Amino acid sequence: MQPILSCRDVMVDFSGFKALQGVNLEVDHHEILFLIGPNGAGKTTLLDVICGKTKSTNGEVRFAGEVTLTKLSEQKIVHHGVARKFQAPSIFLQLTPFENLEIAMKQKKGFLSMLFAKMTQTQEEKIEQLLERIGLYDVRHQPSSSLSHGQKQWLEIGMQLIQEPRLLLLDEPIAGMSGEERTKTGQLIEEIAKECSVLIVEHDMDFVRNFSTKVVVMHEGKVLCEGSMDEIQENEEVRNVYLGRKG
Amino acid sequence: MLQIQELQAGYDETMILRQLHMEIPEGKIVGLLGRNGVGKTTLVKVIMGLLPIADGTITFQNTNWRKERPEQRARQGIAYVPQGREIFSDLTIRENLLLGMEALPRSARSTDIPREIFEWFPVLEEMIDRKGGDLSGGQQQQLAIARAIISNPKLLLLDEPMEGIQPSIVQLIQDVLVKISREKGMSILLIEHNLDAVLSCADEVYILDKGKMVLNGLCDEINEDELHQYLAV
Amino acid sequence: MIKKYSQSSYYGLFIILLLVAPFFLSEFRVGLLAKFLCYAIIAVGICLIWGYTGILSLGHGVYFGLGAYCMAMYLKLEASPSGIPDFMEWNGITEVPLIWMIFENPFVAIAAAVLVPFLIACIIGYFTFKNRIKGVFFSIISQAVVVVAVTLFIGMQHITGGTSGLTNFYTVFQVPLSDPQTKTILYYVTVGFLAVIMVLSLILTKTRLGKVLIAIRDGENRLRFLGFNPATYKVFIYGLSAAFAGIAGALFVLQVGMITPEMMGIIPSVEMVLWAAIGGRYSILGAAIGAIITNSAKSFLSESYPEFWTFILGALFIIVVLYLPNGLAGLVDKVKLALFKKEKKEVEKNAADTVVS
Amino acid sequence: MSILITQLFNGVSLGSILLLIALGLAITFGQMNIINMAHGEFIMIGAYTTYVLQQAFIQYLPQSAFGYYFILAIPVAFIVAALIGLLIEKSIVRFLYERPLDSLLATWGVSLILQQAARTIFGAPNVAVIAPEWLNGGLTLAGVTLPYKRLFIIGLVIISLVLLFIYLYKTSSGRRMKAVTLNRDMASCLGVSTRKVDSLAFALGSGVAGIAGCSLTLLGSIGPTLGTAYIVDAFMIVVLGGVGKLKGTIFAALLLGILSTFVELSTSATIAKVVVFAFIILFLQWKPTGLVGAKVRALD
Amino acid sequence: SESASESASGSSSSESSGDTIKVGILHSLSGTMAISEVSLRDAELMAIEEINANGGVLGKQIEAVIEDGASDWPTFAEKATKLLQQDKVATVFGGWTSASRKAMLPVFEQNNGLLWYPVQYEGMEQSPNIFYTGATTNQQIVPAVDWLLENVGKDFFLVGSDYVFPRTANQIINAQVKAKGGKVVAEEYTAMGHTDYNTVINKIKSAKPSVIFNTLNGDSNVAFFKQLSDAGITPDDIPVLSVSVAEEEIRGIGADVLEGHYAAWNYYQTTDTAENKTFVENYKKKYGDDRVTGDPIEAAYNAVYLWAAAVEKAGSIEVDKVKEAADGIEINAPGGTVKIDGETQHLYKTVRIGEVQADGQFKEVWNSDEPVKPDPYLKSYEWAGELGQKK
Ligand SMILES: Nc1ncnc2c1ncn2[C@@H]1O[C@H](COP(=O)(O)OP(=O)(O)OP(=O)(O)O)[C@@H](O)[C@H]1O
Ligand SMILES: Nc1ncnc2c1ncn2[C@@H]1O[C@H](COP(=O)(O)OP(=O)(O)OP(=O)(O)O)[C@@H](O)[C@H]1O
Ligand SMILES: NC(N)=O
Ligand SMILES: [Mg+2]
Ligand SMILES: [Mg+2]
Repeated sequence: MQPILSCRDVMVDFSGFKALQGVNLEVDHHEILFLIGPNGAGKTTLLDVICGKTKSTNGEVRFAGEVTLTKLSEQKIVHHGVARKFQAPSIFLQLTPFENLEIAMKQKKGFLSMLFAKMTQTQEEKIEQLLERIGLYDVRHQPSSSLSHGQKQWLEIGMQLIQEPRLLLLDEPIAGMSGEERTKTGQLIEEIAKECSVLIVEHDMDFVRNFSTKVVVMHEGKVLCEGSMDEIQENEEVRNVYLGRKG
Repeated sequence: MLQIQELQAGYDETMILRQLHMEIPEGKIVGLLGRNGVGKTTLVKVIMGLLPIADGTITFQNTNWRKERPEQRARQGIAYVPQGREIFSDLTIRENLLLGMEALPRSARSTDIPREIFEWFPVLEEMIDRKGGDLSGGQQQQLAIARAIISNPKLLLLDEPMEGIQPSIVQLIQDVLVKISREKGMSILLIEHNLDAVLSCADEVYILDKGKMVLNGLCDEINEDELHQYLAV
Repeated sequence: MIKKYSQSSYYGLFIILLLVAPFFLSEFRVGLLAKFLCYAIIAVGICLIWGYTGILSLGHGVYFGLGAYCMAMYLKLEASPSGIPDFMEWNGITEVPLIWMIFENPFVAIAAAVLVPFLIACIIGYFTFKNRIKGVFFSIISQAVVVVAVTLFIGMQHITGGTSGLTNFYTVFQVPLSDPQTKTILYYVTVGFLAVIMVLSLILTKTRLGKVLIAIRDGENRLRFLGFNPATYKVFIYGLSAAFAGIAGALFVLQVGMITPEMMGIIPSVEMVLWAAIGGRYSILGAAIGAIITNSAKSFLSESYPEFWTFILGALFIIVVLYLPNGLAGLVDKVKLALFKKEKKEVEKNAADTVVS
Repeated sequence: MSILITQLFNGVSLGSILLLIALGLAITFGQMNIINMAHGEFIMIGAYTTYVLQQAFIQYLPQSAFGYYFILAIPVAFIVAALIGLLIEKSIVRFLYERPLDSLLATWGVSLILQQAARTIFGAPNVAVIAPEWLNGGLTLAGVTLPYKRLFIIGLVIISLVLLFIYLYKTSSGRRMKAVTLNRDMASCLGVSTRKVDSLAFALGSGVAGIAGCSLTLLGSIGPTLGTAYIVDAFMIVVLGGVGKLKGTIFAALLLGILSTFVELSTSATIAKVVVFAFIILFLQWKPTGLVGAKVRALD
Repeated sequence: SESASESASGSSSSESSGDTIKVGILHSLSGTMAISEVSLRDAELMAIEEINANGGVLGKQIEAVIEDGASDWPTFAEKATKLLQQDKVATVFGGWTSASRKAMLPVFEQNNGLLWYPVQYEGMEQSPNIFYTGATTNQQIVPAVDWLLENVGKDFFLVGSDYVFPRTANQIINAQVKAKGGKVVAEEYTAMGHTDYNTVINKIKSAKPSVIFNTLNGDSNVAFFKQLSDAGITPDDIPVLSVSVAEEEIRGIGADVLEGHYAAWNYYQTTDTAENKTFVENYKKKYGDDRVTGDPIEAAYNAVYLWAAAVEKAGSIEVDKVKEAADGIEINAPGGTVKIDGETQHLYKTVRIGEVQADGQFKEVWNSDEPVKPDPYLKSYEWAGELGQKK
């Protein structure tokens, strides 16, 4: 079977600075792929290219074997089933968590459909279930601006889940979360992976170790190596540029 | 160095912190732990002067802080690494760092950036004339830390400083913190979620829950089970 | 539920007040009020784009003007016994230009008063929003549009009447405009339009679309990554508010009997935003009331203190902005909150468990 | 041929005038994000200051000293406008830094008040400023006359620009100003006195507007509504150049000046105006953040 | 006495008490036109005060209700309605720009009110509810063109603000110049408030006209003349004749750049009549030594006296009776004798061409000897054929 996502020779050039220098990467169906690497390696940039925020100067990103994402607009990419969580929480602060999920929900996102959209019983239940799952049920009708950093992170993950994506891109999803919540997030991600593929960027090695099947290491805009966490840990170069002595 | 008594504070109508006591001794690293949303960030914002004190007292080096503006507090010797980095995205790294020295008296400000900063964070030197906003997340975080310690504060407030930083540099930062606290007698308030990281470099920890300090003790002595109990969801 | 009830009761009270107003006001004042109601219609549109969607247009005068000119062309033709409007004769024009001829039909004129602003706004909106022009850049572009429109209308004097605009109408549908009865009918027509537009807008904001609009205001880029194309939404809402302004313009011409390019200029355009701000940019009712109050204040002050009224009006703007950041509606909310809180305390005392959802 | 050369000079001259009126706004709006609708009124204040100084010279000083009043008027106009700017910053604008759109509304009120104040103090009719003798006439080169007044203004613009550049990009005070605009809370946490920086910046922007007003007395009328004629152009230039980009402001002003004069030469002032503004609209479609646009990585 | 005028504002005193007669004064006190119009209000108030001091009209004191037209034409219409309907004033003195007059016209016609409009204008109008006390074209522009053709040159460059008065005026000039063997070499319009005349001046330089006929209004005149002089064009090279630059405007432009240029009016501050001496004296005494009078100011002042005379003659303030009585009324105005022509509701006025002196005053270089009959539609001019057809 085709991989759900394959990147071929992706390059990005920010007016002279080559942030990506030919990245090759594949994500399989129902895989949780961890992307790690030093600060500035280009991980976020790669996610940006996949979801259409940044245009690649070269190379190709194919989704599910058939679509070339590099040619589509952001919202088209979403329609194909690619969801993205950003590094800094970006939710709609003026809306409540409930409303955030309501508009993020998988549905027709055209103008008229939104005008005539009615909240159905199932939709409402789905949203409320998810609110429970991400622990925001009690605050679901408060403005999101009053959520703490961690709660915002959760909400944003929730907004991705409710889109029922085929590929989920998570940029440091557990940043700012405390121990227990990290575990919960990890479990959540494992659950999600039953229905879709997940590409996660993360710096927390314990977390990576606990939930990864495969890890890809990036360095200076290229893929340095890939393998299981154990294999990676043994790699001298990865230790040098990334993990440090403890890793 | 810093004493907080009976502190009440919060946003507009809602009080987040109630009856909060805390003490940060001179030259020590104090870890502050607590689950999401308990008010850790709120606390440092109050200390920094970004949020008003509703009730209670904050005493810094025997002066009582009430309405002092953040810049006045900064000039008395505290520095702040906020959650979310808050670097000046449109200014270069050099400019960001130079701004870190604003808290110093005019005569002590230099136009050169101390070498040690670059020794600790070499990436900043490489990118010295790039815009802060162009940096990657972790690079920005390093910049935020560097910008805070460049002014040699008496008290350093760190709100989840390791977020998004690669493991090797996390270790490095921990070492740096321990070093500057020992060598320069800097007091440090470290907010972290990673218990191990806190325990490995702090002298003392506090645990915040529902706006109150529920546990406090020296790292060597504290009961880990109790710790976990408070941090559980 | 309680909240919903009280909201519709505010709207109801407002409309009822407008309906009975003519029984308490002199003919002149009713005429003024009718004019202000036209402004209120614009303010509702501004509230939708600015308050809800976060688009600050400093150029709505253009749409107001277009609507007004469409209507005025019909009225002018009806008022020109020779078939050629008087100002064209002064300019030595002997034949009615084609663009005027279509407006001989009142229904075409009325339809055009809505559609022309709507379409032009959609075209301008389509390009600017598609190109992701936002915030103050959009505001400035909207001002540039004003300058272009006003300059063209002034410059094409032979077609538009130039600086003096179009004036001196006598009849609408062969009924004399100066008749007190016509005036009363026009007043109620305006109230009707305002009521319908307010209710429609209110409903719009309650739909899921309304939430998308708020999301656009909050962070439209984020919305793209949820699969939305914010440009479509912005174009529509911008066009809608332009259509409102066009309707207001058409009604304005009927009430006031004139339109000039100056009325679509920068100053009126900024004032339109001020009305919404003073009333409360996040509240449809607030914006409408803001338009009425601001203009009443302007009229009253300039009548009472012709030498100093600009001082007072200027100070008023400053005070409102400084102390009522959400306008009058914000003030009402604050008062309500204070009252509500008192109630809540009592409730707590009685240990009653009313969950207001 | 000489017509074209004259016209090129006219374009540059118009550009420099546009630049001068936009320069203050490039600070209050471009740097501080205050949508300062009263910018034109600070220009007016500069113009009236020049008038008052001229009257003072006529009344109190010997005829021979008259020629120098204009030299003195430049710094005085700067100071007077800056002080009034300071007053307004301290009393009104200070509360609006977090609400840029509201600043539009409040400063609109300020502009109404300042206009009416001018009318009350100086009377509604225009007043006249007589240019000093040494500014009359022009430099004739190869059949083309370059009026001294225009040359003087071009010189003045260049000097103002250089000083402003040094201030913004080479001094710590300029750096503080940018920091405060970008992130007020964080700047203050670093020890930057935001209030001082704000006051200083607003006063500076107002002062520069005062200089513009002073030089405009050489070319046009001085009345209470003097400022309204320039406010829109000033905003257009700052935005076309790219908000916060001083270099962009310079390009934009020159571009508009030259474009406008050349279009007007072959058509009429009306068409020139339409063309220039249509150009702005179209240009921004192509480059939505202006000539020297900022590219930021942040999501919003 | 401070009298009526000070207490006169607002609807607060809207009840018409038995011993005063209310009149409206409606000029722009704010906005761009305030520059010119405030002085008209002053002149009208002065006339009212004088009449009141002499016992008022019909034995009653005149009470002025002042409103601000705010340089905005719909506001003029609104305030006119207010004055007529709410305050029930006997008459209104007001307006400056033709646009404001055109805005008020339907209001006065529909309410059967009475407006006295005091500024020279483009003609082609004759409302039964308006009295025009300024010049129409044949009392200003037409004789000025004749004079220029005879004394200055035949190549005309027309510069005007872009609105109805200059456009219509220039149509007339075109027809007249052509009929009389001259040539209009170019015609330039700029928007009201335009400030950069470099390019226009460049065009003038290359067109090399013998005279510039200037119908610019308001602020633009300042910019135009200052920049013209900077460009090195002196009155000796190409003189400018203006029809909207009076003493007040000269004060704002600076006499240094205007000296030697011409204007056409019906009155100057220097006009040598006994009435004018008192008028100027009183005006300066009341409003300050540095103030100047001028044609529109005089016309506004006259308007009040003409209305008062008509009311006395009619024995009533009723509009229809006043209109009827007004025909043929003649007063000795500061600018010489003026007489109301009942048919057109315009005045017979003496035409004067003046040259600007170093002190900002005019020296009269030509006058029409006797008051000229108003002919707003130029029916009596053959070359005006098509223009004058209407009505
Ligand atoms: N818009 C831009 N202009 C210039 N350089 C940029 C831009 N965006 C990113 N970069 C640079 O590209 C490199 C890759 O950045 P990226 O954010 O992808 O790193 P990352 O792997 O996500 O790092 P982190 O782990 O710190 O989040 C960095 O060195 C960054 O400075
Ligand atoms: N601007 C605000 N307005 C109102 N309430 C707020 C605001 N910011 C935060 N809160 C509330 O204050 C509480 C404490 O927030 P705070 O950010 O201090 O938590 P925290 O302990 O730092 O959490 P985290 O670990 O997630 O960063 C949260 O419940 C949050 O909902
Ligand atoms: N009638 C005039 N001058 O507009
Ligand atoms: Mg990253
Ligand atoms: Mg926090």
